[in-house]
Amino acid sequence: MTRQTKLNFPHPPARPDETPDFSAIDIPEAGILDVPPPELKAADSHDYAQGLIRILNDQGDAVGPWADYIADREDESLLQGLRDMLKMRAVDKRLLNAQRQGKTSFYLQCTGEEAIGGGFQRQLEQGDMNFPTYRQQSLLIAADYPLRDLMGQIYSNACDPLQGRQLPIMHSAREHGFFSISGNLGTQYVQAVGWAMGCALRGNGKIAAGWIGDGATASNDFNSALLSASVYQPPVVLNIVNNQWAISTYTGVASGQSKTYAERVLGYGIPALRVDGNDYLAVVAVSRWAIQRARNGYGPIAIEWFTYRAAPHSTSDDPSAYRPKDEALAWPLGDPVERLKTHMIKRGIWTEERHAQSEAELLAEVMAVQKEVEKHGTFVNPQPISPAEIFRGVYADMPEHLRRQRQEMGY
Amino acid sequence: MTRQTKLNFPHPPARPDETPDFSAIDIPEAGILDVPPPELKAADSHDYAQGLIRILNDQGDAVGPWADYIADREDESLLQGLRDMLKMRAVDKRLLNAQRQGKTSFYLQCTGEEAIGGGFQRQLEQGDMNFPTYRQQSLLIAADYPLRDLMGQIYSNACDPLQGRQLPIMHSAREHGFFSISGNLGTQYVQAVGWAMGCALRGNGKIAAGWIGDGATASNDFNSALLSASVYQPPVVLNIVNNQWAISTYTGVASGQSKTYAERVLGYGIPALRVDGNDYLAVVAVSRWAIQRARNGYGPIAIEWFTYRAAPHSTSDDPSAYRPKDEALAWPLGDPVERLKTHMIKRGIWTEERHAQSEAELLAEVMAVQKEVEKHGTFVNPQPISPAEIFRGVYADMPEHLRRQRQEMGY
Amino acid sequence: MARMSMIEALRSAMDEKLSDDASVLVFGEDVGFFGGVFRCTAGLQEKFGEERVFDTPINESAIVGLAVGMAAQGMRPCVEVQFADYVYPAYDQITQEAARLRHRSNEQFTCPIVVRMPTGGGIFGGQTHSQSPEALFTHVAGLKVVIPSTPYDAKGLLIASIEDPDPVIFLEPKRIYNGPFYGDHSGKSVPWSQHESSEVPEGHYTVPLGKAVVRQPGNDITILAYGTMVYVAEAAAKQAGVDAEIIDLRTLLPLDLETIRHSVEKTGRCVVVHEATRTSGFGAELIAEVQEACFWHLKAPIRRVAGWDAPYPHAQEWDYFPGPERIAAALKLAMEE
Amino acid sequence: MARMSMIEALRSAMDEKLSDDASVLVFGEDVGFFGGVFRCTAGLQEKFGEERVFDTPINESAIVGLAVGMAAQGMRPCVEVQFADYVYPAYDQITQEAARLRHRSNEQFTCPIVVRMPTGGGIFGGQTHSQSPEALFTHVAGLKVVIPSTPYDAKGLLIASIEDPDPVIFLEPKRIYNGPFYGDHSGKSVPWSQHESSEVPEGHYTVPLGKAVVRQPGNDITILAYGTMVYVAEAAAKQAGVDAEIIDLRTLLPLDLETIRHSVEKTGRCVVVHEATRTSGFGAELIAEVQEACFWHLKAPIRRVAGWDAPYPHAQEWDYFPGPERIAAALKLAMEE
Ligand SMILES: Cc1ncc(C[n+]2csc(CCOP(=O)(O)OP(=O)(O)O)c2C)c(N)n1
Ligand SMILES: Cc1ncc(C[n+]2csc(CCOP(=O)(O)OP(=O)(O)O)c2C)c(N)n1
Ligand SMILES: [Mg+2]
Ligand SMILES: [Mg+2]
Repeated sequence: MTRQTKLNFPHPPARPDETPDFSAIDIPEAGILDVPPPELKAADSHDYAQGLIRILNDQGDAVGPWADYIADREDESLLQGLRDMLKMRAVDKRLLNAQRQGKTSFYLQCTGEEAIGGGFQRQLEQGDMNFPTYRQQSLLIAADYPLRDLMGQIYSNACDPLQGRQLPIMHSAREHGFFSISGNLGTQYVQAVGWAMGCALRGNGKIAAGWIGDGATASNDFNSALLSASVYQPPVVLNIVNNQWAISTYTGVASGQSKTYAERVLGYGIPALRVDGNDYLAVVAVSRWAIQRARNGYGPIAIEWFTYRAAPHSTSDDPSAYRPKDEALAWPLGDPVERLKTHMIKRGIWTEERHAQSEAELLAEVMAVQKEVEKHGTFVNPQPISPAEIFRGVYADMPEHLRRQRQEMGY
Repeated sequence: MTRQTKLNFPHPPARPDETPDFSAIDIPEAGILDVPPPELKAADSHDYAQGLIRILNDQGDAVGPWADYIADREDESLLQGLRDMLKMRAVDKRLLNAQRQGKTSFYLQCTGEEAIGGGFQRQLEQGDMNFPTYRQQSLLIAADYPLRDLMGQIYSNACDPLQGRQLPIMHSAREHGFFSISGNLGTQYVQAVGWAMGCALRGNGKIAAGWIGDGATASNDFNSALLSASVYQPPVVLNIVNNQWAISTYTGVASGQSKTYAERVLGYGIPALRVDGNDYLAVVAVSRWAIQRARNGYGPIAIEWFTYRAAPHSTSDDPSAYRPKDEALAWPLGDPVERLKTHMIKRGIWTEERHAQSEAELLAEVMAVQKEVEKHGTFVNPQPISPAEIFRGVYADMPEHLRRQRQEMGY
Repeated sequence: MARMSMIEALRSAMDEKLSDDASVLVFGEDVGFFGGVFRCTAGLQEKFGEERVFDTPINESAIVGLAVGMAAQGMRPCVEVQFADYVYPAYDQITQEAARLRHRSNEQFTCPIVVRMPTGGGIFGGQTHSQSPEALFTHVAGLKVVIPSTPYDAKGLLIASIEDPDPVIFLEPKRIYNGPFYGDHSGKSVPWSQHESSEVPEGHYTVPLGKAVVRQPGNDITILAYGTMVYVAEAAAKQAGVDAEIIDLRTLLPLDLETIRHSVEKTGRCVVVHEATRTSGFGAELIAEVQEACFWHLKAPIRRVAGWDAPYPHAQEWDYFPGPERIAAALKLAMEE
Repeated sequence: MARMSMIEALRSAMDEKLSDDASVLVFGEDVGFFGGVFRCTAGLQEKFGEERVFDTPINESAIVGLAVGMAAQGMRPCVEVQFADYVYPAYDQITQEAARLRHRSNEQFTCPIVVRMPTGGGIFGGQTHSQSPEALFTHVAGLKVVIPSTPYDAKGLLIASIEDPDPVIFLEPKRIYNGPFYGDHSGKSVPWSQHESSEVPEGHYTVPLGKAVVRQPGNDITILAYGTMVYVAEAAAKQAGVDAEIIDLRTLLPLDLETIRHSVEKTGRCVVVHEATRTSGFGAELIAEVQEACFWHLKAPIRRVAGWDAPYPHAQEWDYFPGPERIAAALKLAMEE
């Protein structure tokens, strides 16, 4: 009695012209998972890796042990968090707009994922280092990275801290705990582990945080990173942002038969938790726990942030070709801004009016900086950076052959 | 209350001049694990992945459900298996000797691991394909690969099927289900998955078997292979030979905090079993089960063969520099030949006399072929292969520039 | 004959081979349902099913590694790496496995795979969407390296590559996917439909690997170019006002030295152009061969115009790109010597 | 001064830097407890502890990736890849990350790492223990590529490399780890102790990167060589009976073009030798530069003697190796023209 061998090809729940369908996604109730001790081992992590840590329930209440874990100084942190997210949205909106106007070559939004970088960054200390992908600009916003620098890079003008060398969005901000983004997916993940090993060797009390998308977990650097972290046990938090898509490719092509990405990590003997990434409180709570755990010498820890990429992959992408147009609205974990807002109103520390006012203020702030930065040139109205910049920084000291080339160029 | 972050460096249980110590290795009793149904899922594999499937107990009896699983036509298969292993030992012994005499540049034994390739190969069908490493010559022996070919390659003489192009031991034997060995660790593992996908696409009922050492599981191709197998579900058996060492490096440096390599695999959603690799019956039983499962379309399956590299890494290696000299003798799972012999004698199908006689016969057979093959040249007494061979087979048709180079060489 | 862009021509080649050879497979990141970020495989999954055309995880090493295993069994995978800049994770599988399998197994196993990848700059892609890594493959015995410059060649060369018994690195100059590019980035872009070489037969044909073509005959100087640079060279020659013979190499490995020699023996002068960084670029190999083959005919040193030895910048893209001015200057220099 | 083999000299360099700079780390496969398969790091873990010198999993990409992360933070990792043939999995991390970090971050982050690896053939290692991949690194802006040919240089260059602010690919010609090799494989091997260049100072010194050295002055022809081939070239010149000037490049990137130009302008003839496969090897770059810089002085085409364009075979090793006979033939040819 032999069955036929047939290859398997993973499919998303719905394609364009179909109704969005997230019925296969199991959303556990908020508040049911406890806060594990920092000694948590991989073998004891299955509940956290297969479950979903959530604090905000459908009514907008903060419930369960993780809510208690961050009960101290929460109001302040929530006000800050909402502000970070609103600012992030304003920035994304304005820069998308700039690209549409031809003022920059490229932009990429993080819509729907603002809680993750925002909530995580606010738990870090000065000197800790993120190793981000191109969709973690929310880390920069929450690190109070000057908007002038952020936007300068988008316009590749004189305000660009990287002097036009990198693609817009590929920021680098050492002083703000943000490692230089690489276009090559995955590479930063093992570098984060190396940085963390450096922290341990120096005993400086700092940690590193790696960031990777669900699609890029398939890259081999993901394996390099997890294996190295498992062997040497440095203070690193390994974040996986599972936003269901990798350009046009459904997350099932990256996960294969693994139930969750957190489960994949457990195979390396590294404990892992899966968290509702659209729940700002859950982000704050788990980030705080994980960062503290790493800093206190309990070794590496991984977090799968479960979320949805509401925006197109980038300004070069049109998702209506591969997924239902309104899929984002059907996402069962909602929108992080709306959810936090609802909670804060319920909690009595926020109102619709303050929200509208805050949105307007932030938009104005962003637009003011944008206007100022655009004065230094955009794609429509370029004020070129010196071509000689190309040769600076290839090496610490410019070798003879680069000097000759610069000369040939006329500089 | 902060702990200090300190890096972890894995250590073997004993170093030279220390007493071998395998007390940390938990050896479950033989016969306690059942035979799972072919539908076995990763989530239900933990007992198999953390346990150790064993059939032969310390008294040399075959016990438990896995013993029943192979109860049919067992005598014949055991006689064959013992013969394979003895032949393998004779070959290793003679070729090691040849290297010591300077007749070849290099050799590498599989001592202690003979049961694994031998028992596995005997369960394959013609047309199935192994993707081996350099320590799976036991697959070739059990595939009845002509000794003349095998040894010809060791001497890189006219009998060498690869015409001297490859290092001795890097065999290639398509007709015997043995893929061309690469010196680059790990690469074959994902190729095995690709081959298996080809089998499924053609619907030819064949399977592929990947082989990798414990050390090489750290390679990124291991990740490529497991991920691809998890996604596409082709008929592939993914073997991991955990022989405790990777040259001088203790297996803990490759496993990190993973409890077993089989557990690592489970993270990919691929079921996995761990097996006593020095127990010929367990090898036969689990191989038969896994190969059948793959062939019948239940998808990829992984097996961690738990064993010990009794020999030096290769003739270039001196293990006394990094492990106790007598560690192999202390290995708690014994020697595969001795264990099978004991069992067969107990079973009444073998005697000490027949064993000695068989050993002598096989050694004579091997020596006879060796003598014959050595007539065609050895390193001591070279009969060079034509240098023009270098240019043949770089491409199907020799391009102009290679023609010019061959000419320049004088051919 | 139909008018096709290079993208359509490439798609047509794959369509053709998927139709006439059941062992041909097409896969890579986003190439299945969506049809590739540059749309080269659009519609193919729908037409041939997902067993023939499918999406892969983001793991270039796995894409090529799987292809090697399939090819060894007799399939003919034509895989896509989304940008040439992302081929490096697959470098081991390509150079140590695919390139060597035939030789090391004494032809027991072979590796007829094609690895397609968009190459080169000019689209404001910054350092990780603009690279030209051809020289990293021309150094590897066992590989063939192909780069078309017209829709007609793109289809014919891709069919020939898929049918080739050995592994082929197939570089697609993305700047000319949709139309020829003469190096004037501020000028209006011309679609392929307005260019003669967009006349592409519907059915099966091949352009042989290993054969260069003289794109523009001339007497004063030979320009060796490939991909996008063929057009830029044309513009440069015009700008410099020299009667240049422009050779489009089409296949870099194996190189058609005969066509090159023939030309340089006639002109006595030679300029080599490519977008890749200068040092140890493929231009070096061309110069080494030409000076050896044509030494006694050379009237001036062979000049290289190439990308600067720096990462391809985003903002200063056109200062980096070896445009018509730089090539024209080299032509003039070579003519004066 | 002590007499050291190249292995001892390399070890002494690492010992020196581990002693005087707490940010220096040494790691790689088998380099820790065991001291490396070629023993280059023997005793270092015992002396400096496993936080400074340690074993890694078999994952070259991870070795370099970790080093990049550490270096960005201010450490100075000097890592070993067991054989140059196994560097390819790390190719992405080396060329896209280490090489570019300074530039792409506008010097916010830098990457002072050294990647050591035994290179070249001559030890019957077959195709996966014999490769010479230098040209795959010289094409990459941001890297430096170094290859010593004597114990003295090995130590001085390695110290300079570890102290260099940028990533250095440090190739160790394994055939001359224990003694110079003049290309006669059947002859008796001479240990370094009998060679003058094995006099190596105990303490700190550097040999500057980017500077070639004239190993043997001569007037008739210039030979450009590095690593093992410096000695083979010496033997070949003797065999051919030509008064050759032999330049040991020592650093391939950045190249010391001045020293080369000076010599070729004098001799008017040039032969380039390397073990790596010929096509797109580093010899091509040398020829391209020399013909451009010295065109009017050249009396004959520049010749290349290199590995054949095929995988390095096991049995036919000495037919593959560009030995004294082949170099001598090229020298004679170049002299006759
Ligand atoms: C090595 C490599 N391969 C391919 C790409 C092209 N690429 C850019 S983004 C992307 C999708 C990544 O998806 P995911 O990791 O899920 O991140 P997300 O965009 O969802 O945040 C791909 C394939 C790349 N940048 N690098
Ligand atoms: C990519 C790569 N890196 C390093 C090596 C060098 N090397 C050869 S064998 C070996 C150890 C492998 O150990 P393991 O996988 O456990 O296999 P075993 O020798 O124990 O059978 C190493 C590091 C290699 N061949 N390929
Ligand atoms: Mg994603
Ligand atoms: Mg092992």
